[in-house]
Amino acid sequence: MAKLLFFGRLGDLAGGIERSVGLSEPHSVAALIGVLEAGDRLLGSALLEGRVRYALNGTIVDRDAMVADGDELAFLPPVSGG
Amino acid sequence: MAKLLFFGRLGDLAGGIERSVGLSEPHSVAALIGVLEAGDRLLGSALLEGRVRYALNGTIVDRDAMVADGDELAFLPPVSGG
Amino acid sequence: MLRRVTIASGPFDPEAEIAAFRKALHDSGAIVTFTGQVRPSNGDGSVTTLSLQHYPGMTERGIEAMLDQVAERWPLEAVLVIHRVGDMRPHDPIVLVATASAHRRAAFEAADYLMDYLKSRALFWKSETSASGRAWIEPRDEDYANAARWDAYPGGG
Amino acid sequence: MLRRVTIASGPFDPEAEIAAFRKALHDSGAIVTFTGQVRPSNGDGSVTTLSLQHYPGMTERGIEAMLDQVAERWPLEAVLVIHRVGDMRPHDPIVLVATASAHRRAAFEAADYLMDYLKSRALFWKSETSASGRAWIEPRDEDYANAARWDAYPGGG
Repeated sequence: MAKLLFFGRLGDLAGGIERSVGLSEPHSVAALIGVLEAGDRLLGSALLEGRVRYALNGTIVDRDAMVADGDELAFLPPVSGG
Repeated sequence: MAKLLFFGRLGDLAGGIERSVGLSEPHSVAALIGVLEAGDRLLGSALLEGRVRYALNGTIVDRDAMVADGDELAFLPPVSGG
Repeated sequence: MLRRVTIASGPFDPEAEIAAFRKALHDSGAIVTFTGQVRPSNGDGSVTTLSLQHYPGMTERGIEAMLDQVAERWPLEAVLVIHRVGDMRPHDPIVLVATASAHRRAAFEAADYLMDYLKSRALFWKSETSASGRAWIEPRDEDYANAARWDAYPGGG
Repeated sequence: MLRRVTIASGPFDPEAEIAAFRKALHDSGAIVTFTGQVRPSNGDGSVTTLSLQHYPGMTERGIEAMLDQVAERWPLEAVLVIHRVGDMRPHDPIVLVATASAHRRAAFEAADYLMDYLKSRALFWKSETSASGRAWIEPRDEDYANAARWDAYPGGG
């Protein structure tokens, strides 16, 4: 299983901050968003917005990065500070 | 009597922060410094240094300002902040 | 440079924290603090609850990396960052930054710089609940502009 | 703008003052404070006593006039200035400035501006007593330079 985290308004769209997905083989971030989009078009397009960043195991990555079982992928919308 | 106030290092030179002088007639600040200088050359020259300012009854004045009995004249060396 | 970063899930007392921060100093003559607290109104209605979310671990590492930069840029004896997460009410403290230095310019600039980072780049997401419902807040142009001031800054204390 | 100026001839507690200042606020989300305290050393020996002298009445009027300028220049809800006079020991608080605003930039700039005034133009005279005796201190070039920064400042918050 890989852990997906949806912060800020993305959590509202995903119906919760955390979700687990089983990955039989590694997927790129882009491919994983494709899977999510197939299940929920609105969520998928929100995850592709230009200002959303991706963090894989705590490091910012681009959509080519590969996600495997055991990884944590976080979707970070623009931050809003304190 | 006029009240003279000597702040900062000028107080050390004057031997105290406050001094009273009887003025039979109004004197300019410059003339008053002349009187003080006659009694104490070192104090007189310190009061004439370019960075020393003069406050007559709480307002900054120049050496032409006239001081009379009942006035308060303060000698202000450069300030040193908090 | 002494440093402490705390993400607080419950209320904190800014003045108690500032007092402890100041008592621990040895050679600093200048202490600057910034306290941010929930404003009762946001312009279009009164706020009842402000909620802050962070990414545990990654948010803290981002702040620590920023403190590394601050330590290089300014001669500080100590820095403190406390940031609330969770639900807050009007007047509750949200953030406290404290800096201490021998030089007041360094203390002012470092506190200002850290606040610009916390407001525009640190990993916090904020929602406000008011009479008109719950809304996620994104940074204002002003926050980006404040943070961008430092990019052209010649540096040094 | 709420304002309070106090020349204190005895010790004061910065954090108690900041707490009272903050409790009185209605709509400010940003509070900046500067605390200045006596440093244990001045570079050429350890300081045992710092003595500050002011010109009662005229010193306060100068600070109040500066607060008039600050009130015009920045949108502040409140300002506090407390300044010690008399004899102080290392680590004793000398000065506290606190500013509160809806906007953090206004709070930072106003506090910074007031400190520059207090350090370079307010009517205080300072002497330090150390192992090498008692010496009157005059402003450092740095203090004049800090204060001069504002002369070219375009103003506004």
